[in-house]
Formats: sequence, C-alpha cells, structure tokens
Amino acid sequence: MNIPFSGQIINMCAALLLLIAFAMLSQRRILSLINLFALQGLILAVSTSVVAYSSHQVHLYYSAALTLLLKAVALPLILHRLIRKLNVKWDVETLFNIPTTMLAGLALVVFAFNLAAPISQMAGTITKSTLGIAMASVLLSFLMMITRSKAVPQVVGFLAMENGLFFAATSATYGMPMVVELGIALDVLVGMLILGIFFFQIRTAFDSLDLEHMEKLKED
Amino acid sequence: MSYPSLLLQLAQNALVLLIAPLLLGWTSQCRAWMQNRSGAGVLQPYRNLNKLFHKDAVLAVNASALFRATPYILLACMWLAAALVPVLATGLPLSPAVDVIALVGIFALARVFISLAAMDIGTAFGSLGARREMLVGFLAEPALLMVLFTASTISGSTSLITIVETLAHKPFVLYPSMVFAAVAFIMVMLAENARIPVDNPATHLELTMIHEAMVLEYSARHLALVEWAGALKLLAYTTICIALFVPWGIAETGNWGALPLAVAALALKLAGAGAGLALLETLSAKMRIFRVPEFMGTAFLLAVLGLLTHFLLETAA
Amino acid sequence: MEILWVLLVPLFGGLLLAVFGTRRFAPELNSAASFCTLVAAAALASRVVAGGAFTAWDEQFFVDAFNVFLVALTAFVGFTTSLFSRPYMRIEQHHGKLTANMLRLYYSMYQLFSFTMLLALLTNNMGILWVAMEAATLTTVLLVSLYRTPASLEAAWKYFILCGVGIAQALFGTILLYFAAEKVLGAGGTALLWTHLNAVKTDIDPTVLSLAFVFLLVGYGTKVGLAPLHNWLPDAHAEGPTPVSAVLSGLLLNVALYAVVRSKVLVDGALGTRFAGDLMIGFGLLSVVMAAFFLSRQKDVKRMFAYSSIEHMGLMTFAFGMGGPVATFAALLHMTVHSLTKSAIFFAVGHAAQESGTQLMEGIRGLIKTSPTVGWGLALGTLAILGMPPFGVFTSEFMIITTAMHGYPWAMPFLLAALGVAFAAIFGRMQLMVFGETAGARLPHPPALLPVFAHLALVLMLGLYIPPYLAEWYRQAAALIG
Amino acid sequence: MFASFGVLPMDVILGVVVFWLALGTAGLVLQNSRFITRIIFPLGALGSLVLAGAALAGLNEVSTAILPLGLPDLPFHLRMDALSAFFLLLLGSASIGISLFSAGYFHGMPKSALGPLCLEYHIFLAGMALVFLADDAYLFMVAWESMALSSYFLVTTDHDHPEVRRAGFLYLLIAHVGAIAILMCFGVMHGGHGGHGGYTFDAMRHGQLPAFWASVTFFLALFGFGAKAGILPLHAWLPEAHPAAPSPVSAMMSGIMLKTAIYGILRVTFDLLDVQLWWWGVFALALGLLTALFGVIFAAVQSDMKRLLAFSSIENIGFILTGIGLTIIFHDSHKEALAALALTATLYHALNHAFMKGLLFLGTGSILHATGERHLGKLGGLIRRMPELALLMLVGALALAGLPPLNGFVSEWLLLQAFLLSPGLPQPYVNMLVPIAAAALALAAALAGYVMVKFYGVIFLGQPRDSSLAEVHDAGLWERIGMLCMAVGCIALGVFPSFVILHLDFVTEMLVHHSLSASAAKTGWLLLTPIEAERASYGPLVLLLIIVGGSLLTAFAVKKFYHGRVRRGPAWDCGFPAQTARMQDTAEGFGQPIRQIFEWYMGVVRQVPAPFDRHPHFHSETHDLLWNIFYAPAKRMNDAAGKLMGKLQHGRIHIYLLYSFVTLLALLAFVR
Repeated sequence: MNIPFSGQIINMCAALLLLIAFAMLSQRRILSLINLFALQGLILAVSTSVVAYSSHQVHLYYSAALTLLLKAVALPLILHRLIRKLNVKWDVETLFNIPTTMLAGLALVVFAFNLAAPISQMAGTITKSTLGIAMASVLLSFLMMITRSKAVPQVVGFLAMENGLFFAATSATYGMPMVVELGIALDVLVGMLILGIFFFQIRTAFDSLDLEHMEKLKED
Repeated sequence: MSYPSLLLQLAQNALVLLIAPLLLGWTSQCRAWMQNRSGAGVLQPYRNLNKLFHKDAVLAVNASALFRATPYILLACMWLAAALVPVLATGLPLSPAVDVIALVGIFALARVFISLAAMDIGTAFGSLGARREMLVGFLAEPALLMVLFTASTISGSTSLITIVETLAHKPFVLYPSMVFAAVAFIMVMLAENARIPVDNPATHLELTMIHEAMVLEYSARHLALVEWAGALKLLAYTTICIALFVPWGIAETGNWGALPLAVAALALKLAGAGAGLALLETLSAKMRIFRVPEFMGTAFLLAVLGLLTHFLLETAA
Repeated sequence: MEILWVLLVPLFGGLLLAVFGTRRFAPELNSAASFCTLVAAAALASRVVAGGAFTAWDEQFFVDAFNVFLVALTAFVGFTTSLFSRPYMRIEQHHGKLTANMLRLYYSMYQLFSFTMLLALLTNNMGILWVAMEAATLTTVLLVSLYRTPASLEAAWKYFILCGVGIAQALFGTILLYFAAEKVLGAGGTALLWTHLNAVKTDIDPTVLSLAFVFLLVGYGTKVGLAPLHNWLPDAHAEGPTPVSAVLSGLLLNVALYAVVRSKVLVDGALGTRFAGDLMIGFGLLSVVMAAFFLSRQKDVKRMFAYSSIEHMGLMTFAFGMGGPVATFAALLHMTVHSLTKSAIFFAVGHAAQESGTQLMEGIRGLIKTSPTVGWGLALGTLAILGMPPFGVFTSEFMIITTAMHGYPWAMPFLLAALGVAFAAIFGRMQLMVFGETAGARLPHPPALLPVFAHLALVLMLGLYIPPYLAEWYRQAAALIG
Repeated sequence: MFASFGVLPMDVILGVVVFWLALGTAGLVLQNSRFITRIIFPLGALGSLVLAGAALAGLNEVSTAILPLGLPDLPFHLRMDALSAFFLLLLGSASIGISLFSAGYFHGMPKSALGPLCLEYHIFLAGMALVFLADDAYLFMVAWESMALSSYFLVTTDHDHPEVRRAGFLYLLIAHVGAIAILMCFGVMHGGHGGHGGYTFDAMRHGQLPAFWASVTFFLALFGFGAKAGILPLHAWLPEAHPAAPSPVSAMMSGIMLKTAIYGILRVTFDLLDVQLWWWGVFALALGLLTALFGVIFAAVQSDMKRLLAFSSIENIGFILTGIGLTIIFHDSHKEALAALALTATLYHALNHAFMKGLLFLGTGSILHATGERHLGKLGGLIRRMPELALLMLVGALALAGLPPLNGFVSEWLLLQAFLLSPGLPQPYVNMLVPIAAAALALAAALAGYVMVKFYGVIFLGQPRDSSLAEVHDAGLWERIGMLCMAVGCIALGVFPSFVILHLDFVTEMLVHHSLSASAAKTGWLLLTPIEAERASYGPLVLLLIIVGGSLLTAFAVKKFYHGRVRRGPAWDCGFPAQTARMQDTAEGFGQPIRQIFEWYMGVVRQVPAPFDRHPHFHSETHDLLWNIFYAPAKRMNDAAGKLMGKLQHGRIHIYLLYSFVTLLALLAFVR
C-alpha cells in the first residue's frame, strides 16, 4: 500500500511521539523532562498542521498554532520558571526501577495497538494507525504519573497525557469542533495556572514538593 | 341443674369439709402404729382445730391485709377443689365449671397465695419457705397436669365427671400409661402435701422444712384454717387418686340406689389410701432439699412418659 | 432565553463577587445571585413542563425533562447552600479560620462552580459537557483548598490529579465518540451534538462506541465517585469547607452521573445489548458494598458522610444500570432525595463541628442539648439517609430493591447486607453525636436551620406523597433514558 | 353503633389517627407541660376509646379505602377486616389506660423534652394503627418503620445513660434488619403485575406461590416479624429496650407493639399466602416453646424489675407463637375446629398479654416514680406504703401467673385444650411431639407463677430493703386511674370469656374458615365450652363467686362461732431474736434454685468469697449465651471486613492512580 507523503509525515510524527513518551518514562532529570515535553508539543503542532494541510481543514491551523503557543512554548516556560522559583532541580527518583517500567510500557503499547486495530480499519482519514499510537502514549503517560514520586513530574505526565489526547483528536478525526478545542485549551491553561499557585502553597505548607508528605489522609 | 343433684353437691361439700381432718388423723394414726407408737387417735386433728380456734390471733406488727386474707382464700380454694372431685356419685352440678386444668389452676392459686403470705412478714424463714414451695410447685404442677392429661386423653375429655365415668364404667382395660401416671401422681401427691420424703410436717428444722416455714407466723384461727386447708388438700388429692386409678364402685348420675354402696367403697378406699400413705412415709427417709428438684423432675418425666406411651400404644389401636 | 439567564446570572455573579467579595454584603449578594438563578431555573423548568423539550442557540443548548429537572435541583440546592454558607462562613471568619480574601475567593468560585454545573447540564455538545466538567473540577479544587491547611492542600492535590486524569479519559472517550459519529454525521459541528447523536445512535459503529463508553465511564465515573475510582472523594469532602462538601455531594456527583447516563443512552442505542447497563450495575454494586464497609471505621464525621455519598451514588448507578421505567424513575427520585438529604446533613454537621470545635466524632456529643435544632436536624437527616420511612430515600430504595429483586435476585444479598452494615455504622455514630452529655459551646452567630428543615420537609413530603406533575416529570425523564 | 350515624368504622379510625397526629403536633408546638399532660394525653386516651369502639363495630365487616398518597403507581391502600379490627381493638382498649397513666407519669418532665416526647408518643400510636390498616406493601413498610422510629426516640428519652443509648441502638438496628426481611418477604409475594401494582395485598392474595417460594415467604416473615416480637434468637434488644424506656412506653411496646408483629405473621401466613404447610407449624411450635422457656427461665433470675418483665414478655410471645404453630398444623391437616380453637387461644392470649403486661409495666412506673429504684434488691414492703398500687399490681401479677379466674388462665386453658385434642394428626411424629410440647408449655406456665411470686413478693412484701423506702407515697390519681382501666380489663377478660370469644369468631372465621360460636353459644354465656360441654368446660364466674363466697362464709362462720380477737406483736420467726431486712431473700436468692437447675443453659459468672475474707463479697450475674453465639461473631466479621477495606485506602496518590489505571485496562480488556 502506498501512503501519501503527508501521511508518511504524520506516521513519522506518531512514531516520534511514542518515542518521546518512552523517553519521558525513562527520564530521570526534571529539566530534560520538561524539554521533552516541549518537543512533544512541537511535534504535535507539526503533525496538526500537516493534517490541516492535507485535509484542507482551516480550523486545524488555528489549533496547530494554539498547540505551538501553549504546549511548546507557554507551558514549558511556566514549568521552567516554577522549578527555578521552587528550585526543585533534583533528579526524579521513581517508585519502580526504570527497566521494569519500560517493560510495562512495552506491554501497554502492544495492548493499545491491539485495542485500536479494529477501529483504525474503519478510520477514513489518511492516518489510519495513529489512533493506536495516541492511545499508547496516553497510557504511557498514565504509567509515568503512577511511577513518579514528585509533584512536578506528575504534572508533566498529566500534560503529556493531554498531548496524547490532542494527537488522537487531530490525527484520527481531523480535530474536534473549534469551540471544543478552545474550551479544552482554556481548561489546560487555567489548570496549569492553578497548579502553579498550588505548588507554592504546597511548598509553604510542606516545604517540599515530595508527594510522600501528602499521605496523611487515609484509613488507619 | 336439678334439685337432687344440687342436694348431692351440698352434701359432698359438707362431707369433704368434715372428713378431711379425719383422713389426716387416720394417716398419722396408721403411721404411729407402723412405728410402734400409740398415736394420738384419729380425732386429734379436730381437737387441734378446736383449740386453735379458741386462741387469740397474734399477728406480726407489719402483717398486711394480704397476710390476713390468705387463710380464708386458701380454705375456699381447697374446699372447692375437694368438693369438685366425684367421690360418691358423678354428675355434680359444679364440676362443669371447673375441669382438671382449672383444678390444677386452683391448686396453683392457693400455692401462690400462701407463698406470698409467707413473704409478707419479711422473715428469713418465710421467704425461704416460699421459695422452696414455689420450687416444688413449678415442677409438681406440670407433672400433675400431665397425669391428668393422660387420663383425659384416654377419656377424650378434661371434665372430671366424664373421665371418671369413662374409666369406671368402661369394660376394664389395663392402660400402661396409667401405671406411669399413677407413680407420677403419687410422687406429686407426696410433694404437694408436704409429706416425707419431700417435706416433714413434724419438724421445725430449718434445713428441711418447706410448708411449716411458710406458716410459722400464723397463729390461732388463721393457723387452724391453714391446717384445715391442708387437710382438705390431702383429701382432694386422695380422692383424685381414687377417681383416676380406682374409680370402680362410684354411683352414676341419678342412680340413688347405688349411693350406699358408693359410700362404703369410698370409706374403704380412703382408709386404704391413708394407710398406704403412712406406709410410704414410714419406709422412706426425708431427702435433702437440693435433691427435691430431681425427685420432682422424675415425677414430671414419668408423667410425660405416661402421656407418650398412651400416644404410642393406646391410640394406635 | 431562560437558558441564557440561568447561565449568565451565576457567571456575572461570580465576576461581581470577585470584585465585591470582601464587602460585608458579599454573602447576601451571593444568596441573591443564587436566588435569581433559582428563579430563572424555575421559569425554564415550567416552560419545559409546559412545552416539552427544545434546543436553543443553533442547537448548542438542549433542554429536556431529564436535565431541566437536574437544573432545577441544582439551582435549588445551590440557593439553600448559599443561605447556609452565610452564617457558616461568618462563624468560620469569627473563629479566625478564614480571611476576607479567602472569602472573596470562596464566593466568586461558588458562583462560577454553579455556572459550570449548569453549563454541563444544559449544553447539547458532548465536548462542551466535558469542558464544563473539567472547569467544575478546577473551581472546586480551589474551594477544597480554601483553608490552605496541609490537609486541605493534600486533599485538593489528590482531587485535582485523580479527577484530572479521570477527566482526561473522558476526553479520550469523547474523541472516540466523535470519531465514530463523524462517520455518520460527517465532520464538523453537529457530530458531537447529543440530539443528533441520539437521532442516529443506531447507526454508530458499536465497537468504537463500546470502547468510548469504557473511557467515558472511567472518566466521569471518577467524578461520580464509583469504587475503586472514588479515592479522592472522602478527602475532598472532609477537608473542604462544609458548604462545598454539601454541593459536592449534593450536586457535582449528580452532574457527573448525568454525563454517564447521557452517554449510556447513546451506547445502548448503538449496541442494542445490556453492555453499558451491566457495567454500571457492576460498578454500582461494588461501590455500595465497599462504601458500606468503609463506613464502619470512620472517625471524621464529614468523611463518613462522604462515604455514604459513595454508597448512594453507587445505588443510583445500579438503578440506572438496571434501566426500565421503574428503576430509572427510582434512580431519578433517589438523585433528588439524596441531594436534599445529604446537603441537609452536611449543613447540620457543619454547625455541629463548629460547636464542638472538631470534626472528629468522639469530640461531638449531646447536640440535642446544646442546640436542639442542629441535633434533631442531624438525627432526622441521618435516619432519612439511612432509608428510614417515612422519608423519601426509603421510597426510592423501596422501588430499586423491589425491581432488583425480580431483575437481579443475585444482587440482593450484597445490596441488603451493605445497606444493613451501613445502617449499623452510621446510625451508631449518629446516636453518639446527638445524644448523651454535651461537650459544646454556643455559636457566635445563630445557625442557619431553615435550609436543613426545608430540605428534610421536602424529603418527608416525597416519602409520603409524590405530586402528580413531579411524577409525570420523572416519567418523561425515565422515558428519555429508557 | 357508627353505622347509625352513617359513618364507616374505618373513617372513624382514620379520623382518630389524624386526631392523634394533630395532638402530637400541638404538643410539640405549644411546649406547655401542664397543657400536654392534663389535656393532650387524656384527649389521646379519648381517641383510643373511640378507636376501640369503632374497631368493635367494624369486626364483622370489610371496608377498604385508597388514599391519594404514596407512590404514583401505588397509592396508599387501606383495608379493615376482622383481623385488623381485632388488633385495632387491642390497640385502642389497651392504650386508653396507658395514655391516662402517661398524663400523670410525665407530669414532672421538663417541657423541652416533653414536647418531642408527646409528638413521638402519638406518632407511635398512629403508626401502629396504620400498620393494622395497611393493605399494600409500601404503606405497611412506612407505617411499620415510623412506628419503629418513634418508639426508638421514645426509648432513648433519657439518653444521658450510656446503657439507654446502647439499648436504643440495638433496638432500632434489629428492627431495621427485620424490616429488610419483611420487605423481601413482600417482594417474593409480589403479585406479578407490572410496576408496583403487584405490591397491594390484594394482588398478593390472588397470587399463587409454589410451595418452595411460599415457604421462603413464611420464613422471611417469621424472621422479619420475629425481630420485632423478640422471638429467639432475635430477642436481644427486648430486655435492653424495655427497661430503658419510660414505663408507659415500655407498657405500650410490650403490650401492643409486640402484637403488631403477631399481626404481621398472621396476616402473611393465613391471609396473603394461599397455602400453609404443616411443617412450618412444627417449626413455629418448637421455636415458640423454646422462646417461652428461655424467656421465663431468664425472667426468674433477673433482679431488675423491668428486665424481669421484659423477659416475661419474651415468654408470652413464645406462647403466642406456639399457638400460631398449632393453628398452622391443624389448618394444614384440615382440622378446622381445632385450628379455630388454637387460633382463638392465640388471639386471646395476645389480648390478655396487652392488658396484664401493660398493667405491670405501668406499675413499675409508679414504683420508679415513688422510689427512684428499679433494682429489686433495694425495694420491699411497698404494700404498706402504696396499698392501692399493691392491690392493682396483685391483679396483674396473678393474671400473668396464669391463675384462675383471671384472664391469663383463660388463654392458657384454651391452648392446653387445643393440645389435648390434637391426637389423630396425620403426621405420627407431630403426634409424638404434641405431648412433649404440652409438657413444656405447662412447665413454662408453672415457672411464670414462680416468677410472679418473686416479682410481687420482693417488691411489695417483706420488710423494706432500703431505708429510703420509709417515706414513699402512693401513685398519683391519673396513674391509678390508668392502671385501674388495665386491671378491670384483666378481670373482665378473665371472667367473661364467652363474650370475648364471640367476637374472636369473626377473626377465626376469616383466617381458618371456622369458628367456635356454634359450640360456645350452646351452653350459654356462663360456661366456656370451646368444643362440646362433655369434652371441656370452664366457668370462671362460678369459680370466682365460689372462692369469694367461700372465704367470706368461712370468715363469717369463724367470727360467729368463735371470736375475732387479734393481738399485734413482733414477728416470731422461730424465736430468732434480731431480724433485719437483710435476712429475707434477695431477688438473686429467690431466683437461685432456677439458676442452679438451668445453669447449663445460661452463662453464669460467679464471684465467691474465700473462707477468710475480711469483707466477704458475693457477686453473680447471668449472661445470655445466645448473644455470644449469634451477635458477637457478626460484629467481629464486620470489623474484620472494615479493617480489610481500610487497607485499600492507602493514602498514596500513586496507588490511587494505579487503581484507576488497572480498572481502565481491565475494562478495555473486557471489551476486546
């Protein structure tokens, strides 16, 4: 089968996203984690604009721009400022050791592909198989949130999950209606701001962003 | 109810009231003979009663109305009980009003009243006696009931008259159940009438006494009434025993000709019963109070066995 | 038109309060805004009852019996809660737990929160529904962390992360839904409009939709508080200010469940099997049982009632899962009575905690003595929520149980055992708090008891008598849900 | 009597219910203690009177009504037939005295507590009335639980004492569990219509259940209603709740509320179910006897007067259940006459128990007021300080002891008759069982006498065991009036059984399609002849007259022929010099023989002094073994499950995320 060039690019981006997801899963240092996240945003923007170009959907250009601004520039900047303010540049220690996590990640990817296979058959878009990758990256970021013991990486994982979703939205279905996308973007932004405030409050309350301090509320 | 039957009822009432002390005297006389004593004579109970009636009653300072009323109620109950049992002739007009269950009820009523009276003064002996009396009673009462049930299931009725008539005038059948019943009844009778081996009316020994402990505070006419009631109770039990187990010779309703014969038969049976009672008392020794529950329990068990055997052996036929 | 009012009043109320939130009249302003919302909602409801369902603003909004009834409920409980929070917040300030700025945040967020819920209820667009739910999460996160205490921050953090992740799954579900729907409806705006989806639901590809429903159920289910996704709920209820706990239990959970039910309708249509229903029954039953056993080991009173909320949401999910006119009717009724009762309980609990200066139940004693009204309110409310006749909760539970007894006899033992255990747990503790020797102080401000007894009176009324038009309303809604 | 005014009895009864509710609300609103005790409670008693009259008038007719309340597709159905009418009669007639008594009893109460109490009290009354009227499952449950709820609040009236709170908790918990069982029982009987139409009793009557499901229904009902009646092993709440409650409430609960459970069992078994299987009867019979024996044995060893009465209530419920069991056996083996006899005995005993137990509980209330003491060990000799109370209580005690010519005896007599006439049942084993059952019944009855002697003797007779008893006063006027009503009831029911049975016939006719009136009427009202005069007969009036007449005659004769001289002196007591109140039997001492005989069946904890103790101290208390068998394990299991669950709520957000993640993956896998 021959896929048009745009399709190849998108598949490329998808592969890259998956790669980055794995990289994030294995990454120990917060700063590079954030950089990876920024890169993810960039690739997302690219793929979106390609989809927009190939399917002549104007509003996808807007969302591509939005993605670029928000996910590749704004959020990483905010995160950078945050960790500089809170000076939490230490390395991330994970709950499970990296290889285990990677193996689990692999299993997830297989699972996701299996799941998405029947669906992508009926996908009318030029980008059939991206849905599986999107689902995989969502699950991978989920896994990452589980394994990280610090607050900031968890948030990054959360945002990465958002990215995966967004990728699914654009690549699989030429993007959601504009109003929805705007809403989503707004929510993400506000959420980030609130998180920013949060970090400071948590810091002042626990003088650390270590989640181990936040295990007081439980059944004993 | 017709005049003659009413007459008969009144006659029986008077009769039981009068001969009750006699039976008591006769029993103790027999016992004296069996124990190689020359007894005080069969009329001694009458003399006692007379003496007591003449005395001034002395009541404890805190004796309540209940205490004073009890002897009369007691006598009334026992009198009624004794008057109900067909001894000379069946067809007493009163007996439809009180069947065997009610009869047991009347005994229970008397027992409750005497126990309450015993607790009234608040002495150690009084409450001790009351407790023991109720202890004996709560086992004796169902046993007695069971005995009577055996009889009434045989005759298909709980009215004494019908029971006696069926037992007396049916062609003679040997009921194994009635044997059990008879043994149980005799045990109950001993217990209920404060006889050896359960109780000993002759002593005032704290360890042993039951009935005496209850009536300690009574004196004079009250005591007399209590004694008389006791005699009536003994008579009532004896006549029930006769009516249930050796009813033959009793006069049927309206058959006046048979009356003299019935009187003779009754006298004979009573004499025999008294003697038998005396014999029992002479042979057996007073048992410890703690063994009494077992004794009564045995009686209860025998009675139930009697009823069971009736259902097993006699209804099947 | 009414729709606009219902949405704009709280929105502007929120903005206004962001400005005037520190003034003395802020609480009154808050209540006033909620009251206007209630009026508008009542108008909307009356219009729907009279004229039936309709859409507005090129079908972006859609009102039918189902959601308008929830809108009315939301507006009503929102209003009574604002009434309650007036003295409550004053007392908190008096106790020095809150500053004026915190109060401003509280009031404006309170209005915005009700705005988001109403939006979620009224919108016709599954995407906007998602957006509104997310926004509701964000506002409530701020409300939960209002006290800035470590505990409240921890609770808010867990709430944020868990619900955020959950909601993300819901978004994925929505995307899949869109993905499946555009095959039928074509790309562009209409493919997410519920009315259109509902119209063509039979043609939508079942496999994708079943997948989508799983994501939606897990996503919105997290906000409903279905076990085992419920873990944020007790913390958030226990640590936030009591009015917030009241609206969380009373309203937000309902709205989340509303979202689940809306998607269930579509899935049922597409699959034509009991797939969605069975999933919901499973989750519901699990939640009921787990919550019941959690209940018996609680120390914090608000936490305990949070678990009871999980139990009741589970019961509703179970009922919606069973489907059919009676069960759905019962579930809707249960939504109503649970919101009313639970919020009433939280009102009473709030004042009780203020009186005895602690939320720990061993610290709360002899309420009937210190302030009889609070004590009786708590006692009656608790007995009502435990399903004691003649209160309305029993009515719905009666319907649910009797229906389940024929449809799902195997579920009976679990359900009844759970109800029994829950009864023993909550009732025993309630008794200790209400009765006995007192250990409390009078309140600086008179407590707000009108809301408590208004709610309880309504619940009592629903237990003895369901007005025909209300019943008709429920029936219509039940018919829509099927 | 009401038809002449053109009103249906049911309307009157509904009117009374509304009237009661209004009274209660008025009491709550006005909060004026004088008004409540002097106006509202007497008015409530008036309502009871009217209710009783209406029920009496309604015995022989069936009237139904539908109220526009309740569920949309299941409005409140009301129905008054002979069964409900009889129990309404019980409710009305017994509550007259109780309400009048309350007027005196609650007088001293602070009005803040009195207002709610007044409301709860009247809701309680109304709830019971509605239970008897309900003709659909929903209304029944609502009325049933309202009754439970109001009585719970009444029980916890003085909730400062922890044991009162415990009692209330246990009571409402068991009641609620029972209610769940009842709900399931209705669910099984559900008439099969769509929606809730099938939950009217009418639909259930016409429903045909296979034997298995009928049995399930019966046992669910037995469990559910047994929880309210205090049938073994669901009795645990009863001895806690009755002492805890204020005495009029105890009287109401023990006298009337327990009967609602009896009503429920009868309604389900004989009216709603279309088949009755004999082995149900055997089960009920055995259970009833066990309950009766258990109750009376434990009553004998109690030393708290209200606990003692509570256990005796368990015993009487056992009697009633026995009667029900016998009725089922006879009914299933088509011995209609015997079934009618057994059922008559059952209903009669229910009625009797309402009066005698009510009377005794009210009496304990007066004692409590006068002495402030519930423990038998601190009472004694009250007959001298409170003679009138003592007289009234004597009636109650003798009646409860089942002595002729009072009412307790009549129902026992009837029940024993039913046993006696049982031979010839098709099932040989049942035939074997009957004599043993009769024996057990007789034993329990006799023990009841023991218990009553202990109860009355220790409280009223002997010397005061506490110095404070010297200046107690007799019960107040209202209290005595209230108790008088009950006492008169006891005597009347005892002396005129034929009249009562004539009215019971409507019920037996309805439930087992046979009645005793034919034979009972034959020999006139003086004699009670349930089957035939030759089989059995009982004339309590004659008995009474002869005993009274006999004693009067004797007294007269003695005075006439001898003299009536009396001297007062110190008690003799075998000449023992110093007699103190501590020398007489304590309550424990009086119960000791029973404890000794039945020790094996009860957990007895003894603390015996060593021979050389300076201050010897003997302590002995009796526990309910069934508690350790049934209740303690349940609690332990619950706690264990809770601990297990608690581990899940770990506190680490990662774990929580993991839960969500695993759930998601599991579901996805499930979809594939």
